Amino acid sequence: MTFSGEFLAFMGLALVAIIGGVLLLNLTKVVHMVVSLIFTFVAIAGIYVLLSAEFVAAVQILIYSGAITIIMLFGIMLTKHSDEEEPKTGKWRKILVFLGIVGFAAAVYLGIYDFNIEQVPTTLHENNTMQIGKALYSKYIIPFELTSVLLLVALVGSIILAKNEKKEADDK
Amino acid sequence: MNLTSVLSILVFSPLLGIVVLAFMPKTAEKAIKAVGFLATLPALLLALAAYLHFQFGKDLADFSVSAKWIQFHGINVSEPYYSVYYELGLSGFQLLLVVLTAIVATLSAIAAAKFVKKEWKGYFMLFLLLEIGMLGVFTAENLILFFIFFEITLIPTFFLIGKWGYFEKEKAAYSFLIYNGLGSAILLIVIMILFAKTGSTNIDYLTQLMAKPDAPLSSDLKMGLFIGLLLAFGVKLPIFPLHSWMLKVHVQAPPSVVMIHSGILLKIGAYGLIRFGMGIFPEQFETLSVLIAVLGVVNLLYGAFLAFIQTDFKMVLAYSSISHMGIVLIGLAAMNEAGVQGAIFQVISHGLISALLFFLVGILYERTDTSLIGNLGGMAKGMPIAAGFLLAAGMASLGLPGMSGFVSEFMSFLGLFKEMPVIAAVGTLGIIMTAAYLLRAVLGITYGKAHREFTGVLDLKGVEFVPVLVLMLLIVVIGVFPSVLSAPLQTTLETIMLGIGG
Amino acid sequence: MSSVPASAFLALALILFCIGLYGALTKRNTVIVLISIELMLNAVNINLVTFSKYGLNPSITGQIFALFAISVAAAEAAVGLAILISLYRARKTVNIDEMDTMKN
Amino acid sequence: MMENAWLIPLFPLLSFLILLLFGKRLKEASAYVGILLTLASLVYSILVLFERFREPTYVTKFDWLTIGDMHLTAGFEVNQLNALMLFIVSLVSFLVHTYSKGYMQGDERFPVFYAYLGLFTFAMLGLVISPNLLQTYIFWELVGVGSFLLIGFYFYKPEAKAAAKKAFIMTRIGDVGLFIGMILLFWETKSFEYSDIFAAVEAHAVSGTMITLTAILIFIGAVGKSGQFPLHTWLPDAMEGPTPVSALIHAATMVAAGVYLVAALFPLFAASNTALMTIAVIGAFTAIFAASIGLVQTDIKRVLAYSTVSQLGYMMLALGSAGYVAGVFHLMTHAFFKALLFLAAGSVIHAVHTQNIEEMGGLWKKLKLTGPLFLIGTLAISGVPGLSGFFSKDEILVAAWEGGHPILFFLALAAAFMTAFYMFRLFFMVFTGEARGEQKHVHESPANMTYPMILLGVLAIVAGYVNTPWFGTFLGDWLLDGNEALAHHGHAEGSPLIMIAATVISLAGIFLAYLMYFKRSLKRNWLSGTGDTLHTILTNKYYVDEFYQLTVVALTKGISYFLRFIDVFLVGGLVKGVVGIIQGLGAAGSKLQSGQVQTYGAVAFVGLAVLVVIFALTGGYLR
Amino acid sequence: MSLESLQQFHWSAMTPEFIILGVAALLTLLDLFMPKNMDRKILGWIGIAAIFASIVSVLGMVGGPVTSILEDSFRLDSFALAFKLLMLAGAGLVMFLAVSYEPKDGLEEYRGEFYYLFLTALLGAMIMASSGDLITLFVGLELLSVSSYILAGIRKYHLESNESAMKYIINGEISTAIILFGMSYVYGLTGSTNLIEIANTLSGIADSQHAYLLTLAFLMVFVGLSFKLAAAPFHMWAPDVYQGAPTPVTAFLSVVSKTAGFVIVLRIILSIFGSAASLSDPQVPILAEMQDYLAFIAGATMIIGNVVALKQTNIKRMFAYSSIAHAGYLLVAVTTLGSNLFYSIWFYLLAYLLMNLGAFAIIQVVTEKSGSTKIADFAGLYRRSPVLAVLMGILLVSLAGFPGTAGFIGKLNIFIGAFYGTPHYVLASVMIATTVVSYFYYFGVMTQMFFRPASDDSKLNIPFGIIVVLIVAVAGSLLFGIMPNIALDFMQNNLDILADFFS
Repeated sequence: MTFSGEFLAFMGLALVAIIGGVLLLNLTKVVHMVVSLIFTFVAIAGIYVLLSAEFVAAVQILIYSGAITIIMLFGIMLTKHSDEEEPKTGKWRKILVFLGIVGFAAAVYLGIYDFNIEQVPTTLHENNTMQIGKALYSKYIIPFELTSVLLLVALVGSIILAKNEKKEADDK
Repeated sequence: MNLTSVLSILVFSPLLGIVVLAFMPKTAEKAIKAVGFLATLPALLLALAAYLHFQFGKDLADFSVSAKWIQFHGINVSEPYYSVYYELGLSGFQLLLVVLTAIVATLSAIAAAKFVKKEWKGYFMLFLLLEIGMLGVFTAENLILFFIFFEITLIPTFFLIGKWGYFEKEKAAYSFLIYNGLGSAILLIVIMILFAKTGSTNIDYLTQLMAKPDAPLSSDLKMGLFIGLLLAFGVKLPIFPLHSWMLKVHVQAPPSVVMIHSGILLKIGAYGLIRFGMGIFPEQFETLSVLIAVLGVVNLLYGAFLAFIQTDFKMVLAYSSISHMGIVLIGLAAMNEAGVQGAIFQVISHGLISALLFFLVGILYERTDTSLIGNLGGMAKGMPIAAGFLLAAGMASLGLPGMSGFVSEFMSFLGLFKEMPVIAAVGTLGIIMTAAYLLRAVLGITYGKAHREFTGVLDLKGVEFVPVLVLMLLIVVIGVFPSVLSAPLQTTLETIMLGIGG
Repeated sequence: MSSVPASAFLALALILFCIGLYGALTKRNTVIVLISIELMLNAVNINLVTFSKYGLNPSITGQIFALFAISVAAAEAAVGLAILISLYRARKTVNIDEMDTMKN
Repeated sequence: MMENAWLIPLFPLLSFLILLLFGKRLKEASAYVGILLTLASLVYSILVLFERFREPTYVTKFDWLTIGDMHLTAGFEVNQLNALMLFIVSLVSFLVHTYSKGYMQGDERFPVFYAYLGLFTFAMLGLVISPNLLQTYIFWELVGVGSFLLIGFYFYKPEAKAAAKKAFIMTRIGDVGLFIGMILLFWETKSFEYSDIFAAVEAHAVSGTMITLTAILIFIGAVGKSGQFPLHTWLPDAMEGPTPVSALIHAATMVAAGVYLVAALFPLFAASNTALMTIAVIGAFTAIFAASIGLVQTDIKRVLAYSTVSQLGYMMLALGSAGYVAGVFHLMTHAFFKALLFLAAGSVIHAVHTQNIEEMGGLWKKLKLTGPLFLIGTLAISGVPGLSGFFSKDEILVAAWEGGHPILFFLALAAAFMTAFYMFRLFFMVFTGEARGEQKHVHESPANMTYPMILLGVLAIVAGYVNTPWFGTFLGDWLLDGNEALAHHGHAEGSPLIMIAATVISLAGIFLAYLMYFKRSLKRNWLSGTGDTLHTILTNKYYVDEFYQLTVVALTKGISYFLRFIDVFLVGGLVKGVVGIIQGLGAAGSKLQSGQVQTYGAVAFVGLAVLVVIFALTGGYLR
Repeated sequence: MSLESLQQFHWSAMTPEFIILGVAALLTLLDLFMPKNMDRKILGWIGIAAIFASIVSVLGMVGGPVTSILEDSFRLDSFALAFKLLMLAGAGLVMFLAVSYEPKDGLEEYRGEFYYLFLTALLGAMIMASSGDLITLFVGLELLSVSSYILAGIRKYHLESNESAMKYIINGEISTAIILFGMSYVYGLTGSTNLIEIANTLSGIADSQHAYLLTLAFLMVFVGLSFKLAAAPFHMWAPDVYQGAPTPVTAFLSVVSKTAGFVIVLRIILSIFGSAASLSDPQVPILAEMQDYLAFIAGATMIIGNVVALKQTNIKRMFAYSSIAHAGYLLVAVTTLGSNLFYSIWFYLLAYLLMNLGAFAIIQVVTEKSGSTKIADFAGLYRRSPVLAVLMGILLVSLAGFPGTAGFIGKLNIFIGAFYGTPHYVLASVMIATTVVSYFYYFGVMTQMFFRPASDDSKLNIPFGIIVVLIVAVAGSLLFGIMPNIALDFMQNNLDILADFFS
């Protein structure tokens, strides 16, 4: 393969993403973990751009680096501030999970390491957003509407679960 | 005249009693008992009527009924395959068992009225359900129907043992459930394989199909299925070493239930072995006949020897049941008229004898609160009549000529001596042991020094005479005029022999 | 045409998936567990988007699928957090290994 | 007449049923029911007997049980032997019925006793007119039950209980032999009918070995019933029963059934010299063996019991040495004089309320009637010339001589000597000398007890004359008439020497007893001396019972306990094991359910990983 | 594609979904605007009415042609109809339970949500039943899941409820991720999310690498979905969640969402992997190659479910394991792929629906009364309320698969499938053996009810909703046990699934 800019970009982004992930596993302060993950999310957005999915990339930035990480931070604030993650979970389980993951990864990697289907030129990057919009509002209208229901449900659910009427009662 | 509905009525007549009972107050003891008893009568009368019908030379086929019932779709084979019919019928053999069932059930109802001390309502409802199951088992003409009735007997029995039994009733109930559950599970597998392979579970159809050289089952599979049947019914019979559940049941269950259980439920195993084992898989039976004979002898001796050292009379009887079922196997293993007929005779006669014995044990226990031979003795003083009947029943059980026990024992051995004299000779040792343990037990109870002062009326009285006399009468009648049984059996035997080709 | 082979993207996705999974199964803090799961979903999205470009007869569908996945993930994250909060209210902890009042 | 001979057994059966149902109400009156009905069958059987003198054998049968194409029949046959047995049995039974009226007076279970007697008589009569083996076997067993019930009549006595059980089981051991033999013979000849069996044997349709085997098996049955060695031990114990019962069952009738069986099947036995030899040897041995035990017993009934055993041995010896007539003849005479002896003994016991002869003595004057009658019996059994026993015993000795077994012959002589000795020992100790035990108001028995004895006394004297070397062998000719199968087993003209020898021997025995127990001129232990090991062995009956206890019973118990071990630990343990495993799995499973949500996820994922890896390794490239 | 083109589709085919959706929205609004103190039960009744209406409309479509909207993103075929009926019936009964659900604490002010979340969950399930497109399937699945997560935790002041919700959502999301990971490969190898297109494309490919990846995808998707089935290896959440969730929700999870799980499994497995060529032999489809793996999973599920259930002291946990076991039985049918596959699964789910909901109705009554969920609370039920005890007895017997009940016929169907054609003796034997094991715990409850003395003899009052459920459940269990052909023939005559499943 040639050392094209695309390649360098990919390398960089992938590196960032992975480092972010690794940090997630190894940092001790919860807040740091979340922050480190933001890098990963952003990097992934970059990957999307490389894959000529600008719209998805934008959504990625908005939702993940934006919404989700933020509410997670909120969650941390709302629950226990500045929590130390002291590793106390069962050793054997960690080992087991690790072995499992290694095996799994190896097996899957066998399947994908030389994955190549002869590539046909695509026009995904040409006003990508419009294509998506068309598809969403025509072919995928039903799942789209369902998603709205799903979001509504999530909304209501989060509210009723999270909000606390008994507070006053508790304070008294 | 059209008799096709008779069997259905006969089988389901106890349902009426159940319904009536359901609407009766828990507390109306007398009325409940009365209903429970009366509800067994229709079946009894119809059964006797059927027997007369036969004795007057009419055809039993008049009774058979067949109606489309379940059709399993999705298997792309055309009618009538993969459908289960509601088919009841009577052959001579089945007729006898139905009569036996009806009689014992009625007598057991009387016994229950005597022995059951609590919650008569629940007891009789379950009891009648059980009777439906038993009658159904013996009249069912296809395997799935048979299996359904077979399982229907399981649940009431579980509760009857577990609720109305003695101290360790629940353990007994569970070991009953688990063993018979396993047995019926194996049976179900066998049935379903047959069904899936042949598309029918009609017994006669299968019998003919298997006889054909182009039967859709490999001989290995057949052998496997037959061994499955042997196991399934071996649990029920029971065959050593599958017997331990039945000991618990005999000791813990209330007498009226044990009458039914050892009188009839155990016989389902023998019935199945003869009707399906021998009927559907004759060659396999032939191949294993030596094994079966050995099993029979083992049962016979094992039961006898263990009965010889039991301290509880109930245990003696339990082991003696094992021993006597050994005779059934012996007869079957012979695979000739004499043997099979002997086995069938043994089924009937043991049904009567054990019912009688357990009824007497119930009386004994009720009067003295013990069935330990050590605590009894000299009962002939306090309850001469009961003791006399106990002795007589014991004699019948040890195969005294002139009583039903002898005829069956004699024929079974007659049969086996023709085929495998050596094994049979070993088996005859059982005849001696039987005498030994039964006399030990019976004399231990009735003879010798009396351990207790007898106060009040101990002896049989009132309604108690009914079961005792009826059963004794039947035992003697069969013993003196065996033809009352052998006549209906001839056709059945011919068909079986035809299958065996012997 | 592209200098970066599809397999590279797939491998990246696989790695991230595994990292997420490991985090989800070993981290003690529930928030981290939830967020690790989000990482797994991200990995999936990378796969989808990759295939939408380099897969057999490529199409926009992959991206659509990814979008749906993202929105669903967002919803789940919200709900998960809400549950966590109500649980925290009762249990006063976010350590997942202390949520074992029901066992055996 | 004969075509209705089946009525003869039914009379006693009738009495059995009547007494079973109404005994409680009839009380003492039930005696009359029994007596009358047995009288009826006695009369009838006499008529049948006389008719049989004139007319040929009568047989009839009907289908009893159908097995496929085999038809087992039941019916009855009146041939010489059967007719004779009918007469003997019904006679003795009738007399015992009468006798018991007095003997059992005042027993609360009086009706039951008569009921049992009826049952037994029915069975015995049924046995002797059976035309086929199966029917014989059936009644054979019923007879056993009758005897069992009567032995255990005093059910509250532990000894009675034990004796009854022993009698039943030991005879059953023999019966199994008969059972097997019968069935084997059936498959050989396809029939249970005596006639068919004999025909088959005649036609040599049955292999010699099979004949020998079946014959010996059937003989085992006879051994059991007739108390032959080694199954003899139950008979002496059976004396626990009421004395009339001993007279009826254990002297005259049932114990003779074994002899009868061998006689009835004689053509079969005759076809196998081995079988005959076996019978003869067993018989002879039993004769001497039992007699030797009888020498030292002190219980009046046991002495008689052992003499019975020994006499039965005699009969077997006779049959074994092909002395068909001799056997049957002695069977008859023995029935009379042994019954007489037992009834007399009963009357003695009735008088002195003890059975121990050491506590008796000097009863001759007190029991004016019983004494002489007992003496008659004693003389008869001792074979003193002129009495019935003399002739029949002579026949046997002749047969033994002719049969060509000199050893057996001398054994028989020795037995005869002992018999004479111990019988007179008994007589002297009971009736002579002065009273040893305290004997208050000893009185002669009532009439209904004495008359039967008198009648038997007469028979004991005269019965012998139906078959004598001097006045014609009427019985023999009659028995053999028309039985060419038996013809060459007829009685042989023995040389007078045998007769003289027999007489001398028995007189010698009597004289020795006279010296030891009447004159007392000879010490009682002159033979065994001071160290009387021999005496102990004899009094302990050669320790046969103890031997059985140590071997057979112990073995049975051992096996039983071993099997119980298996039952509890192997069979039970198996089940417990399976259940335990399942329970354990359950426990493990629920232990894994630790409430740790991540564990759950881990399990799931690891499960997936395992599947994936397995596939990769087996199905994937890596092959 | 313009608005006109959108209008040309037969949207009427979606009437049942629209009804549910509409009413769900309506309930939300009503709940919002109703005065706070007013009883919300009325909403529950409205919901029930909606479900009935939807059942009616489904029945109206029975026997109609296959309708497909937007290239199968919605697809109405007999398969969809058959299973929608089950889901609707199940949800209807659950609603009856919900209406008469009176927990000690936690649910006062959320009745409204309680009801319409059931409806949305049902909607998701129905969509899963009738969609031929991975995306729609996925969204439907998530709609069902998210609603269930919230429902499980809706008793927010009840620790067990919160905890079960937490466990449920964490496991659920992991399973979702795994499923998606698998699906993404499927998409990648076919470039389409439409099941039928996928099938067509795959039947063309015989590239070993693709086959390998597809098989991995198969395993991922299946294991992921086994979460919804509560089958091994993804079964361990079930006991905790069942125990903590409100009883009606537990009932819903054990019946409706299990049904939905099997629906999606059948859809995806059969249509995709039934046609994709396997690695070992291009002639054999992956599904056939994977049969041993499936058999293993099914066997493990049955053994774990039945064996671990023996040790339980908590009735809801016990039923969790029992539902795992039943999932195992159903997987036997899936594994053996008998030609009567749809009959056996459909009928078994029907039977399971009836007997399980009936049992949960009684559990709800008893546990509400006693305030705890120990099996011991059933002690002496026969004394306290004989009718209830007897009904429970019948349902348990049906669950144990005794003849005369629907459970038995269901098992027969599965057995025929297992032995017909290439027989699966081992699997069937495991099934029957574990069934026998199950007698132990089912009859253990019986022992409590009939043999033990009651701890408190206070009578139980049975609300109307429960009565309805019990009548339907018991009557159904017996009816379909004695006259199974009422159901089987209905399917045979009206729903020719095999014909229009793959078209």
